[in-house]
Amino acid sequence: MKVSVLFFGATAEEAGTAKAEIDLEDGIGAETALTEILDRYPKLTASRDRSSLLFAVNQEYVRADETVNEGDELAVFTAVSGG
Amino acid sequence: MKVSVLFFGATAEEAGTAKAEIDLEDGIGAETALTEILDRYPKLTASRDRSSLLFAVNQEYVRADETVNEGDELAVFTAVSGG
Amino acid sequence: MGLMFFELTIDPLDVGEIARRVVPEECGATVTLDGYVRRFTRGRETEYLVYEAYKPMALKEMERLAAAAKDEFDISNVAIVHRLGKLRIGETSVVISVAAPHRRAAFEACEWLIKELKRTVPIWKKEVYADGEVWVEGE
Amino acid sequence: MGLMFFELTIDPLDVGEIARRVVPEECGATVTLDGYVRRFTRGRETEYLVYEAYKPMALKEMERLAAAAKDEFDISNVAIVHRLGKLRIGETSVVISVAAPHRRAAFEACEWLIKELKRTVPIWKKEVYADGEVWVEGE
Repeated sequence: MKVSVLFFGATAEEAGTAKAEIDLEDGIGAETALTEILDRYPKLTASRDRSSLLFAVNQEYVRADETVNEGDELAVFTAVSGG
Repeated sequence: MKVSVLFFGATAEEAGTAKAEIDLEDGIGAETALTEILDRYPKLTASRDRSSLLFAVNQEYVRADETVNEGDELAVFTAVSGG
Repeated sequence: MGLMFFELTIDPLDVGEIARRVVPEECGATVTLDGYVRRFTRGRETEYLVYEAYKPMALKEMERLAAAAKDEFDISNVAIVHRLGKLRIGETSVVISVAAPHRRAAFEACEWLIKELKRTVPIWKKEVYADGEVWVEGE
Repeated sequence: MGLMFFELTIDPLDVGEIARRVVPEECGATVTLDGYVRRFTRGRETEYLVYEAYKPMALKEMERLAAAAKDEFDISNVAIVHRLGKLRIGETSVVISVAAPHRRAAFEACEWLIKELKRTVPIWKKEVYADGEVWVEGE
């Protein structure tokens, strides 16, 4: 299935793009989807722990038990620094 | 000695004036000065306790041991309600 | 010492303009308290308010409070502005703006300043109703 | 529910205009937090900042935070506005205005909202120095 993946700020620079379309296995779990994304964009974890990245599905912080579906909007970004 | 006495808001309405010049005994204590003023303007304590009035000498809240001197600016007013 | 300013004015207050006046380059946050005229007080509908001050003493008290806040909290700049005269419903009567390197101190100092202003600064308000008026006495 | 509004904009923020937008007739106080660009961070001089947001998610998060604040504190209206794009030193990056019947709740809710905004709303800043730039990662 196709999903879109968005990157912002530091992760966009590291991924070399702000948006990508990728293919994932149907009904994959969110954690597994993140692993697949990080495998494709190794610079995202080159200088930081995976645990310091935040992951959203359809504009909400992801829940551990969530699955990813066709057409979903995924996003991977660092801890926020607005304000 | 002559001193001036200022009234504001409710006390000005009750005293019938915003400012008066009065004669007091030289070197009188502040508490005694207040008593003299309240004697001259009995409406100020007609509907409230004396203890609810505030008293300033030369634009500062009065201290118990303070004395009043020629030319001082006294003021008598109710608990403040700005803000 | 930082910037401190205190004003009593019969002109309308511009809360943003006041807040911006206290911004120092090294600071990160300003907290602003904006108080305004309520329509209802104790169930009674107010038509307008009139504020009166013992002006020189009020300005001295504001300065004393700001100095005390600077001693107590890690803040940089303080503005205290109170409007006088006739105020309609919804108009701003008081603005207190506190700038600090860290926002916690700005929140604490701003809240302390409005509490103390209401307790010690010689300003009084008269509430005017359709059928009468009353000078409000503080607590 | 009261009035709540959330904005992301590249235009300069007018803190007073934002604070006035949340004033309801029955309310007595608005507390406004105004955050702005510091010249120095960790001893290094910043030339300017660039803010970027995951806009639809940031607006949803702001709305979620404001709803949570309304549940937790006795407040009436909330405005959260964050600026994006390039900001010079001293320019306002964020304004949070909370109106409440009693000022205590407005102070508490405003402080809670800025703390949570910095923790959960997907906005990032890039600090640009004379000799480089860095995307800041939150804590």
